[in-house]
Amino acid sequence: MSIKVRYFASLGEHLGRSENDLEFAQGMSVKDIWVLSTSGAPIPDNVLTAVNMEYADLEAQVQDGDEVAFFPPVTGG
Amino acid sequence: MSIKVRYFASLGEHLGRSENDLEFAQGMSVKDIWVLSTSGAPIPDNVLTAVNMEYADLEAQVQDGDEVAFFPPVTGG
Amino acid sequence: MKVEICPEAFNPWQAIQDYQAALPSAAAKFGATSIFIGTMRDYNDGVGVQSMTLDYYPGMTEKQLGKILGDAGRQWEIIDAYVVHRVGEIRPDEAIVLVAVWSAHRGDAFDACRFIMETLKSTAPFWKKEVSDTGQTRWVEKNTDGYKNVQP
Amino acid sequence: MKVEICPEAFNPWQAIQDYQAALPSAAAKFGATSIFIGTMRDYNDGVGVQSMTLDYYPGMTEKQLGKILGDAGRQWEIIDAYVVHRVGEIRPDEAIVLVAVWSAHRGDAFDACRFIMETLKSTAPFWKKEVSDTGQTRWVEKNTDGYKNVQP
Repeated sequence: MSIKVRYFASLGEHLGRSENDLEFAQGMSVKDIWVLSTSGAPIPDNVLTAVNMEYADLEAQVQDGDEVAFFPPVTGG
Repeated sequence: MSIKVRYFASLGEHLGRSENDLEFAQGMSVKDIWVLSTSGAPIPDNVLTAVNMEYADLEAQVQDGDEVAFFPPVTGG
Repeated sequence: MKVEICPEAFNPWQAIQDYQAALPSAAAKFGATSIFIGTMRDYNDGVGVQSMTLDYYPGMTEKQLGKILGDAGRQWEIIDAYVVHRVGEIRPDEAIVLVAVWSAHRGDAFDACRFIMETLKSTAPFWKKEVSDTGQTRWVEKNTDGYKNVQP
Repeated sequence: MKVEICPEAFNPWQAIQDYQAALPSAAAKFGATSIFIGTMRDYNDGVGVQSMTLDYYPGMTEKQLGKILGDAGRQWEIIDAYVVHRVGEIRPDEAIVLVAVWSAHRGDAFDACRFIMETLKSTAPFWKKEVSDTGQTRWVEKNTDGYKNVQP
């Protein structure tokens, strides 16, 4: 199993991809997922994060099979 | 010339009329108009008053030809 | 800005669309439209209501509504505002009042729409007389602040 | 309560009427309808805009909008609420978002409609990318608080 990582809008454009998979390891936080997926790129100040389509903070623990998403401030409405 | 006095809604029903005329005299206030038109009936606590279709208070002075109105709290919308 | 006193049943959706269509200069300039529609319910204060008569003060009512729109236009950045208010005999499910505000930004549209509605409720000369399910007639004594929990 | 993500241009007036017609049990029970419509302008931050693309997070966007409606229903006495949000390529003068709230009383309708709109603006995963008059593309960086005077 693995973690699916998704990136939206300007953040995805900046990284040059909209998603990638990552091997699951026990004890990983959302922040760890970012670091591993981007090879240590700095986390944007205003990044929003979600786990399984619900907002979660950077310290939240992820589980095998989770979908983790990173995106910029939302601008709908 | 004279003053036209109008009464609306429950207040008009209570008084049994929707309007009357009154001889104009110098120095009359809205309150004086009420007293003269109703032969001294007590002024309802929550009465609203208008002169020439604009809200005015009981102490406002009236002029010859004015239209003075008394009505209960409004309940539109 | 426009105020209409309407003695017949009206379709609020059609009224807004017609009004908006006549604002060509505003097209693509307004980003926000805030609308309130007051509709007659078939109950009030726990009593069934079969019909209602809305009395008003011809002349002053229009003047006061116009004043409210003017005040809103001075307090907020709005592009246009439109009020339609029903008078005469009204049946449940018919529209009583429509307030529509067009603005570039949502905050101004929301605030102005609410201001117009609240000020109309407390100052525009309209009076409701209800006929209950049992045929009894009563004047509505006062408007409330509009929240369920604090109804008298 | 219903949330719709709409990839094509929609008529907000028709959408509200269709939704309301499907609420027969609510007829004559709601006294208040509060509506907000967000429309695409042909300018933003002083720059002419010729089109816009609205990106979203399929699945999470619907979930988050549903959560917002549920929160509104717990905080205010509302009868129903309905949100339609456009995605994809949008042209000036087309509707972006519709929020409609039906309630017995106006205070609840106004407050819930505003809450839904503000919470949508700050938490629903949508992202706007604008194409300016000169053909330049830019991501809108953040939503503002919705008042003209405090636009950045």
